[in-house]
Amino acid sequence: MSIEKTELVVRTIADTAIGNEKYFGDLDSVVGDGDFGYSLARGFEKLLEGWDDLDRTDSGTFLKRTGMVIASRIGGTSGPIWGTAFMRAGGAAGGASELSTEQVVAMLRAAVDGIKARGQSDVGDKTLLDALVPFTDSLEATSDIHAAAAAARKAADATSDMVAKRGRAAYTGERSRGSVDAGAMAVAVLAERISEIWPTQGASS
Amino acid sequence: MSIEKTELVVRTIADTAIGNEKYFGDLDSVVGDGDFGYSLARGFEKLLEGWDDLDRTDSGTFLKRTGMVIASRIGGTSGPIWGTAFMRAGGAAGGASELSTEQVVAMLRAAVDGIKARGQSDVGDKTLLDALVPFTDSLEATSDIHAAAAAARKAADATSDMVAKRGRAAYTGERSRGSVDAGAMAVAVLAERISEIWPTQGASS
Amino acid sequence: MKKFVNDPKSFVPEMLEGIALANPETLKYVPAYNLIMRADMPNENKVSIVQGSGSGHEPAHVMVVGKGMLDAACPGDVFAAPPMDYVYETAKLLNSPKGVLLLVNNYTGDRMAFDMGKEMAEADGVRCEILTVNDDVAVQDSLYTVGRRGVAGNFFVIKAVGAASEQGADLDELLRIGRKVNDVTRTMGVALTACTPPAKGSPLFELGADEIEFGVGIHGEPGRERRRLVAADQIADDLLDAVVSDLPYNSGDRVALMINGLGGTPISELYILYRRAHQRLAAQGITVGRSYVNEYCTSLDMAGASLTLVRLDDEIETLLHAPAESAIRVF
Amino acid sequence: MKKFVNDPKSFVPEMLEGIALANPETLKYVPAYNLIMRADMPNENKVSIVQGSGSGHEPAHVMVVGKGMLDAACPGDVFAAPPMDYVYETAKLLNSPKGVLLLVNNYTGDRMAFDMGKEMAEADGVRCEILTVNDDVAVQDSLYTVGRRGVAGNFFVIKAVGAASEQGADLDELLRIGRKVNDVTRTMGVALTACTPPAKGSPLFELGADEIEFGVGIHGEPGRERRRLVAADQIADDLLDAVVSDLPYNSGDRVALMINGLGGTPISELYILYRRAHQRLAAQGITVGRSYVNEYCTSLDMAGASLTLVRLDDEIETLLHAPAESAIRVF
Ligand SMILES: Nc1ncnc2c1ncn2[C@@H]1O[C@H](COP(=O)(O)OP(=O)(O)O)[C@@H](O)[C@H]1O
Ligand SMILES: Nc1ncnc2c1ncn2[C@@H]1O[C@H](COP(=O)(O)OP(=O)(O)O)[C@@H](O)[C@H]1O
Ligand SMILES: [Mg+2]
Ligand SMILES: [Mg+2]
Ligand SMILES: [Mg+2]
Ligand SMILES: [Mg+2]
Repeated sequence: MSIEKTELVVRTIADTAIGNEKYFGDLDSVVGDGDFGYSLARGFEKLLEGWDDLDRTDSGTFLKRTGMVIASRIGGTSGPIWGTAFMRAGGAAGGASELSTEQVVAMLRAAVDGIKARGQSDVGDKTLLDALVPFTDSLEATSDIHAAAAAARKAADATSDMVAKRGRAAYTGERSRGSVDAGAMAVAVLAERISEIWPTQGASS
Repeated sequence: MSIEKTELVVRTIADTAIGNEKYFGDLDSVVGDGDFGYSLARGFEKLLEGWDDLDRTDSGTFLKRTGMVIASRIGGTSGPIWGTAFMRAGGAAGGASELSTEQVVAMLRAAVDGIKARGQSDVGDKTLLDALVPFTDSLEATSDIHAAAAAARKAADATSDMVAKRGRAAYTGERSRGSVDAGAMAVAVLAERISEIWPTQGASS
Repeated sequence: MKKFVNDPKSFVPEMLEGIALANPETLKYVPAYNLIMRADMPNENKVSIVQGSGSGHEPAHVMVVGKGMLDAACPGDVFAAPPMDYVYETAKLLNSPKGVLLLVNNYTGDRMAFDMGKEMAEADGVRCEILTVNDDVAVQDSLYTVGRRGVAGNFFVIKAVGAASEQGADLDELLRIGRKVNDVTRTMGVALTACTPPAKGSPLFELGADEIEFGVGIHGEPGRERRRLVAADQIADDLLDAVVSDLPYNSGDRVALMINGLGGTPISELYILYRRAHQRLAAQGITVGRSYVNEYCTSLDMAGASLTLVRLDDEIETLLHAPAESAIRVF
Repeated sequence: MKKFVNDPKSFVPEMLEGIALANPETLKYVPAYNLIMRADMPNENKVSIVQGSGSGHEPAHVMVVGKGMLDAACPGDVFAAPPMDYVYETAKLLNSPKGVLLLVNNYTGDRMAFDMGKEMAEADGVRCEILTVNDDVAVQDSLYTVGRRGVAGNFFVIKAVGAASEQGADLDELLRIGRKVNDVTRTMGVALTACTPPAKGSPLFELGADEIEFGVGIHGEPGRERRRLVAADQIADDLLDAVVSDLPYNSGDRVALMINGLGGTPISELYILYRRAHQRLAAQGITVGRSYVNEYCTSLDMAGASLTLVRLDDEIETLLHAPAESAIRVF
């Protein structure tokens, strides 16, 4: 993955988050407080405002800067969580100019670990981790972004059967069962969008 | 009309006002503030609470006491207006033990004059006067309570075409057209109820 | 109806009992006349200041009984002027050698109750004067009504006469001050939703999802007209224009600006209106000398707001600045 | 959505600008960080007290910035904890040799933002301590959540540490006092209607015409359970029982009792609840030493209320009695 490709992926995430503001917010309003879509959209808008000035030395630096903007500018739970994820992924990328699929998987693992540490959460808590980890596992196993996106979608759908153990939804205990987690579904939607733009830009890193 | 009959008429008015609380209130909420039914019902409830202790020396005294309870216990516009009407009617009755139709008409005229003075209002202002005056006129002309009640009903219905010039509805100017006046309709309903009980209690005074 | 209510008939007395329980040292409650009064009144060196009016406008007026404000309030039922008996008994209980000032919002029912109550109290030797408040510009002067309605601006009249009476002003002086404040005070309101009187149990009127009632009365009386819901700044402008042009207020004037919530509107939204009104007044050369953003005179749970201006001079501003206490407090 | 709002994205900044315009002498507004601060702070002889939290809970917290209360508030968007940047910059701006006390309502987002902001400020040499408020008994303690939520009870923590800091208390002393007040404070809320966040434009959840959400969160989070709408006295009893049994409060205790409106409920109804709660406490041998009936911590336009008890001792009661000022004022 080149710096251009990294840029494109981040840009796609930003555009998709902004485009899905209402959908993500509605998901968060079932057992949450309905601001997830708004927080994400406003944060990524801020990222795009300073887009041209982001340090593009290499993919790692670019992702770290992205994470810092997000962490410092998005409010709610999502700012620290998503910011940490981007910063950790950037850190794992190091100074490499081209990233192999193995490296991308390692970056995703770093992001996951960062989220776990920041959120004191784990797989099974009904959070975005429950889509991000299956996505990463599948990417590692298949090296196929489409398969990975499908795994994320399946896992996100499956959060509907879970009881929330972290985040605002956790306050509702058993009542959180029956609806998907907003963060997990966002990961699935973003993964799908990334998989859609992927082949048209060349299949390999 | 004997003191027993006067008592029965007042009692009928009280029961009917209490029974029509919601209807009268709904009428008042179209261009008023919706409390007319409540005010009337609570006031007549208070009257019934002290019912047995009201001075029954003669019809005049009984009506004056009724008016005083109403004036001092009903809030809103209706307390002073209805209280004044009963007090003036009682005053016009004097100490007579039997009241002729002529005397009843004179009592109603006194009530009307009292309302006009207290409310600085007149026929045509879209108030209860627009039913009470036609009722009185008809009673005078026909000596027939049924005809008088019908006249009151017709006149009350006709207030729908009028623009309010007194009371809370007057603030709305032209917008008060298209709905009947709550006070006028209450007079019509009361007149009808009185006409219904009338024959069963003996047709003459 | 979704309300915290037991029996609608006991709505007012239960509220009054709550006020009394929450303020045991400063207030006294006389259930027979819906009367909330200062525990330290009457005082023979001070004119007693009393207001009646219907209930449903809280904190007006039962919650502004306190030092420097009202000495007593004897409200009627929800949206109904008090019976004259309440006025009469209240005037007697608050009787002071310096007299009793009866503040009346300008509605037919209130005026009749206070006129009759005053006559009866005077017959018993109580010296009373009536001061009528009529600040609502929504009602264009007309031959037909009793004239403009008394709405949120009554707060300023109360504050001014309350402060002056603490300083020893006599009844005539209070009448002068109260009339003067009333004369330079104007209000205009707007409803986003209808209120639901407890006894009725359903909304008093119907407003479409994108309709507002411009010029609504505090009893839910229809206003000047139905309009489409527009942005907050536009609503603030419309309210302000109606008020500014009425007195009129002119460039160079110094004013008090009140944004009053009608009961269902959160204070965050009131500040959105305040911001615009303040900025627009500044652009017209009118200086806001004192600001008021809160609920002062509500219409039960109605979502909406009113905007009030008071033209200040040194005398009025000093009286508005004077200390005061009441049951509606934060700390 | 029937609200006074222009662009939902500017809802919070416009509100903050309104607050600043209405309080030009006492408050300063720093738009870049949604920051409302006392114009006379920082002060090197006083610990600075700061609270963040999401917006939509007004008057909490931006309207309780003032002498004896908060020195600054840096809210996030509606219902969203502030970004860590706001915390960081606010801590730097309020830096005092005596330190900065950061009050945090106990939610994941708020805790993360304040933890990160504190770390960054400390790296710049600002001495900071975090005090977490968690008074909501609706959330049964659990392994899964960050524990009980911080709701209306935060008013008492602010009031106590605000008063103590005016009297010169140092950071450690404020931590002790704040924790002590938090430890004896419990709250339970109930919603009659859902709130409508401006950016969402529709109610956050659906409640049937005869349903209430018992134990609702101030962000509209579902509570313990849906119940049928019952009489006000029954609701007051249920709220009180949940609160009293939690600490528990016992016969012989002296308490502060707060009935807090959630935004859409008029103050008249709050007093109906207050009456019952006061009477029932008295019947249980618990004395109300101080009462609070108003809006303190709202959830936008939600109709509903919460009930808070604070167990008083001489120290706490003296601090609650101390004078304080803020933007939410009547006079
Ligand atoms: N402790 C946590 N660890 C990881 N992810 C979390 C945690 N808490 C919440 N989330 C994720 O964040 C989403 C909600 O984000 P957001 O609406 O910004 O938070 P809030 O409004 O509760 O502060 C949830 O759907 C979940 O996926
Ligand atoms: N000035 C007046 N003179 C005579 N009748 C009046 C006057 N004003 C109002 N009314 C009558 O009173 C009725 C309203 O009574 P009520 O609801 O008690 O008054 P409000 O709520 O306006 O104080 C009207 O329908 C009308 O018939
Ligand atoms: Mg959320
Ligand atoms: Mg009426
Ligand atoms: Mg009325
Ligand atoms: Mg949130």
